[in-house]
Amino acid sequence: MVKTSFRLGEVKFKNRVLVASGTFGYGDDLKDLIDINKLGGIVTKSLSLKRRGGNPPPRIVETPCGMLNSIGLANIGVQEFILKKLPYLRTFETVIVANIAASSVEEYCEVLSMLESAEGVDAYEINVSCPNVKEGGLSFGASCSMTGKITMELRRLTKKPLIVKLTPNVTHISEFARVVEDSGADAISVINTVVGMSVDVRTRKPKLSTVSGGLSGAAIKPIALAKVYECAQVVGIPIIGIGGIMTTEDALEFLIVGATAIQVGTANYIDPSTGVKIVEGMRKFCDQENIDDVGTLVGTLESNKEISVIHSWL
Amino acid sequence: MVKTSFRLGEVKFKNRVLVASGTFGYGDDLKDLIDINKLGGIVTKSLSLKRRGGNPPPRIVETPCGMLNSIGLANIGVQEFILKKLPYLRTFETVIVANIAASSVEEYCEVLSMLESAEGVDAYEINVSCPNVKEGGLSFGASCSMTGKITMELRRLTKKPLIVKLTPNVTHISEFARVVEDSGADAISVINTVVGMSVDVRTRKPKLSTVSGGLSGAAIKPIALAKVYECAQVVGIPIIGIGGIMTTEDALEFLIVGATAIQVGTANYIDPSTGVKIVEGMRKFCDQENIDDVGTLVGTLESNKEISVIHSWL
Amino acid sequence: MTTVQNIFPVVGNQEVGAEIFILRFHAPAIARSSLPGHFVNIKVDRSYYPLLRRPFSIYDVEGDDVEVVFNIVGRGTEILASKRPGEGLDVLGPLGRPYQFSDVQYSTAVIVAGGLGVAPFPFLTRFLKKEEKQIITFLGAQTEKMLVPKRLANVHLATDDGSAGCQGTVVDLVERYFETTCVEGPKFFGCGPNEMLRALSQRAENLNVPCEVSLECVMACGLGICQGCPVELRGGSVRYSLVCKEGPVYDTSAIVI
Amino acid sequence: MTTVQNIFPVVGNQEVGAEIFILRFHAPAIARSSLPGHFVNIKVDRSYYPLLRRPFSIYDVEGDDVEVVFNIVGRGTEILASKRPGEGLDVLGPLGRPYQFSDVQYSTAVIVAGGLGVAPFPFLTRFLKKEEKQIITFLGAQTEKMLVPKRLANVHLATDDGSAGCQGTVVDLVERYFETTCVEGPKFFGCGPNEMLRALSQRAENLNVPCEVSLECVMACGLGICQGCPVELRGGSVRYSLVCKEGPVYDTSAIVI
Ligand SMILES: Cc1cc2nc3c(=O)[nH]c(=O)nc-3n(C[C@H](O)[C@H](O)[C@H](O)COP(=O)(O)OP(=O)(O)OC[C@H]3O[C@@H](n4cnc5c(N)ncnc54)[C@H](O)[C@@H]3O)c2cc1C
Ligand SMILES: Cc1cc2nc3c(=O)[nH]c(=O)nc-3n(C[C@H](O)[C@H](O)[C@H](O)COP(=O)(O)OP(=O)(O)OC[C@H]3O[C@@H](n4cnc5c(N)ncnc54)[C@H](O)[C@@H]3O)c2cc1C
Ligand SMILES: Cc1cc2nc3c(=O)[nH]c(=O)nc-3n(C[C@H](O)[C@H](O)[C@H](O)COP(=O)(O)O)c2cc1C
Ligand SMILES: Cc1cc2nc3c(=O)[nH]c(=O)nc-3n(C[C@H](O)[C@H](O)[C@H](O)COP(=O)(O)O)c2cc1C
Ligand code: FES
Ligand code: FES
Repeated sequence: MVKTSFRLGEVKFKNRVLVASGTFGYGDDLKDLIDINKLGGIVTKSLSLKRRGGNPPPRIVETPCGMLNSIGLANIGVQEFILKKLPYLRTFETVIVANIAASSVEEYCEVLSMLESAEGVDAYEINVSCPNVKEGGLSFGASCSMTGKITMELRRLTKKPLIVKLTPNVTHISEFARVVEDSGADAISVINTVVGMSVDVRTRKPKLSTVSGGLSGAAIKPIALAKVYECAQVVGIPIIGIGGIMTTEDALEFLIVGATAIQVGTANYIDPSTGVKIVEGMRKFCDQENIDDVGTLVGTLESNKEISVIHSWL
Repeated sequence: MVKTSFRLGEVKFKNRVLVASGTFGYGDDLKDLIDINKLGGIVTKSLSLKRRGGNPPPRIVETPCGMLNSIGLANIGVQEFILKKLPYLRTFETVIVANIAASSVEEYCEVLSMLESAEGVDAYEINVSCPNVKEGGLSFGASCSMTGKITMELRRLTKKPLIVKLTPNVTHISEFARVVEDSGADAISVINTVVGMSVDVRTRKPKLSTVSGGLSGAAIKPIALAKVYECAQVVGIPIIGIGGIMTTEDALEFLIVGATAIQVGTANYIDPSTGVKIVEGMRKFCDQENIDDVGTLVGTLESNKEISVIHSWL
Repeated sequence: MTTVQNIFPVVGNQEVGAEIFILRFHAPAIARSSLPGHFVNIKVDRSYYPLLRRPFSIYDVEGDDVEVVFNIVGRGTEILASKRPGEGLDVLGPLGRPYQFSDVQYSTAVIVAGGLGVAPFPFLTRFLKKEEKQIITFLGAQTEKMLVPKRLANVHLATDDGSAGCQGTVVDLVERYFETTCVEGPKFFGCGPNEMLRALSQRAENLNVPCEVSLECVMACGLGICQGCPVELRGGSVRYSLVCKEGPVYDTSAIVI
Repeated sequence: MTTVQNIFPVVGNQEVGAEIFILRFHAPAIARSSLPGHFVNIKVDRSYYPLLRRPFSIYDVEGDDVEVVFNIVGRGTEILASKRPGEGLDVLGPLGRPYQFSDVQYSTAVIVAGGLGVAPFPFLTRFLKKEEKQIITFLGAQTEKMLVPKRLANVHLATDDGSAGCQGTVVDLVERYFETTCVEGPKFFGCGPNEMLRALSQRAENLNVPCEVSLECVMACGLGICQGCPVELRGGSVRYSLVCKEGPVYDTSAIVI
């Protein structure tokens, strides 16, 4: 029997495969299509203090091996989540990670506090790729100090695992990883979507109502892997790898470069059972390779350190 | 007749389609396959002071809709370029842009000076995605001040068009664009490759000898477009759009978001005549749409400014 | 309705017009729970390019076979057009909310289809016949070769170029018909480009006739999880409904097309 | 040699072994200027996935038709396997430096092929016959079904599992042959996995026999412009040669495999 589980603080995940925020709804829509209990965890759609209707259409456009989205964090709001979704979600035998979005530090705190008083949330993932209203809408996630501040404030409010989800749209993501670790986070999720855009040349309009949006899917996997690897060189806390994971092999790449676990995102849209298949695929791989604990794969990249300078000549 | 030409200072480009550095060699290898005289310009492989052998293999790996490279700027060196390649290259009726790479500010200056004294180079493109030896190998291109400094120093040495090629691997590329403009550059090229990596899960080795490399090709087009658009909001100097351009439509997207011209990169590997086809395709498009100057497309994106905040909620 | 995802065998793929195909696959699980207006979401091949599934209305169900009709507009449909009997097809469905065809408030179903918007109507026609409704069908397209006037009832044609039926838009044709003919207890069932649906919705309002339409929009998941497919709801503040889940069929009085 | 790029019609695609195909296309311009050891670079379809061309040795040329042999190892070759006569194939070629088969220094061509490394040899065999060289061919593979022992001369087989010919590696077979047989003025012509070529190169050195091999490596352009395909040259300081341009055929005394 291959060991698949891992722990984050007090919380035990039955395996290293979670589903990413925004790509699995609140779990209820997919219950008939897949066996949710087989997943290591579910990360909810980002929850904001108030219900958000989201951006005007079009919100989605396909790109080569990827897609752009500009959903505008449409979500039912934390209150309705607690009342309508959480009780059902809790019935699954999997870890429930509530993902939180907000436009001020106070709001992050408020949402987390509300979830703390409700029962059933096992851990938190903080989406810092949100506009900081006080700074004219600049993304929290693009500022090391703001990202650290949010982490520190939220840390005070909960003993549950606190995961901070980093944006790839920064020069040195490892600086953010370090600050987040120093501020008390239990783990980091790497990465959120990459900024991108697309244009309709006939109408000369952007294909997303908001002009730019977030790129996800297979196209970004190489970028995500490099970001996870960069973070793994500097932090000791676990990293959850995200970005373009479509297959077991993709997932294994993330473990090898240093991710303790992974999240399946866009792939859920194409095949909602991707996560479950990867759980099974990892087990098979370990069987074949005589590995008795998936965890022993983590961070085992064999590289010739002499020539492996990240910012070297390309 | 559709007007296709544009000017950069004294230099007239017959059309807005160039071929990107590192994807067309020094022109001589492709002379029998395509009619080079139909291109707006050729950007040479990056030239360094001394000949560079490049990185150990493997240097290339394919990724979904893209590829990673870690060539290590293998090139014949500026002297040999001047002696062996330039005389022949000059015989083409197209603009010759020499791309320069170096590991110190002085070296950049030295290479440019050597090219200044030779005859036949029409313009310079500066590759700042190079490790700064004095700063422990951190990329020049990731530092606004270093990028500005290089630009300023080189500006003093030449009256020919000076184009600085920006890296996308930074938080706010527009800050770099502005600094480069303020430092006297005549144009910017946007973008160089995006950092990425790939792993062989059986051997647990990176698929590139240098661990990480540069992602290019169709996969990065959405990222490149967003970067060009971001720069176009802040600078007045022309922008040369690069990244994942495979078709005429791709090229037009770049013009619409604000690029004055474009460069075809990775697509040359698949079809060396991509550039020539795009020249023709742009002409056709303009004919169809009753446009008499390709230039009137530049920066014509129609967007609802109200909802088009770049760093907004995704 | 039980939604399933599986690889189903293609049993036919026939070109029925200018780059228009009817693709038939054997999918008992989908056939059993489909209703008119439902759609299926097809992964055209295992490649990541195109990455996403492609939504298609259920054109018809015969026994355990399900059919979709499509025209080649891009890479996805180009690949679909190359499918041969025996190949496997990755289909997720049925999805969405069907037409409300069985209510007793109306007696004549007025079907209005633009181009490939004809897709849901052969299947709907079957059910309308069972319900013993009157049926009048208006079908429009740019030109004759883009019409697929099969398995419909009481069909009136319109083409932009006049190559078949009346020259003009299908909505104009409907309007003229209503001016000259008395239709008993009508209800519109529309499908086609947004522009056409907008016009139809307008006419329905003027004529005070109930009107359901099936909307098209870009979709990432088709399952209600990505929030990528909003349509604006009528009413004071801006509110959205998800086309893949609460649609694709809407009463036009509820939405802003 | 004139390199061309064009869409050429497929004229045949035959499965000749376990997922092994011989693909034949009509390409007079390529047929005319190809030599043994040259390769062609094929864009398997118009998709961006896979993005790059795929290099294949020229297996044979008959009249105006060119053939390649390949086995299915990934998406590119999977798509190639589905090509049918009449379809167009985007081919760039011929490319590279061919085998030096016509020099007078040797009289017996000893061909050593591992697996699909047999690819360049039917074409080479044709030319060797014209040159009136002696030919001995050693062909190895994991198992019988992966051998393509066609259009070769004087063939000796080896398989890892012993299902055909001698059990063992092809290089071992060559070694044993040379121990027992006197080969007159031999020269090795090798192609196969790097490991095998390394072993062959070693044996050639020991036996003091000249040896040319065709290397495989990942390529982005095949034209000498991306610098993506280096092989290290022997000698003091580290220097590289581009396999696509100065290779794929090298004298083993010149390179570090
Ligand atoms: C609920 C629903 C039911 C549909 N039923 C049918 C049907 O029965 N028959 C049929 O032929 N088509 C139907 N469509 C549209 C069909 O999904 C698209 O034509 C298809 O996805 C195009 O895929 P492609 O890869 O060939 O084209 P792409 O390369 O993706 O796109 C080609 C062109 O079509 C446009 N396009 C792409 N997707 C859509 C879309 N979803 N809606 C409108 N325009 C789009 C693109 O903007 C582009 O201009 C339906 C769409 C929806 C949402
Ligand atoms: C000069 C040259 C001549 C060749 N001639 C032939 C030939 O005649 N017949 C033949 O079957 N193959 C030949 N090859 C190898 C062939 O190009 C690859 O097998 C093919 O590119 C695989 O494409 P794919 O998309 O099916 O596999 P991919 O999905 O790209 O790869 C599948 C597996 O094959 C490996 N691989 C991919 N490309 C290469 C490569 N270039 N060399 C070695 N391993 C690779 C990958 O690492 C991966 O493990 C040749 C290669 C070169 C460089
Ligand atoms: C349509 C869509 C909606 C998303 N919504 C959220 C969200 O609400 N909160 C969040 O933290 N990430 C969100 N993400 C980001 C994903 O969780 C994930 O980080 C990203 O898509 C990269 O992974 P992938 O390539 O596997 O999709 C969303 C992604 C997509 C495509
Ligand atoms: C193999 C390879 C080599 C490259 N070499 C250089 C180089 O020497 N100098 C440079 O400035 N850019 C170099 N580039 C970057 C390209 O010029 C271009 O900016 C980048 O690839 C993005 O464009 P594309 O997606 O169209 O390829 C190289 C790119 C590739 C793929
Ligand atoms: S398409 Fe994903 S929610 Fe509708
Ligand atoms: S493959 Fe590009 S230089 Fe050899």
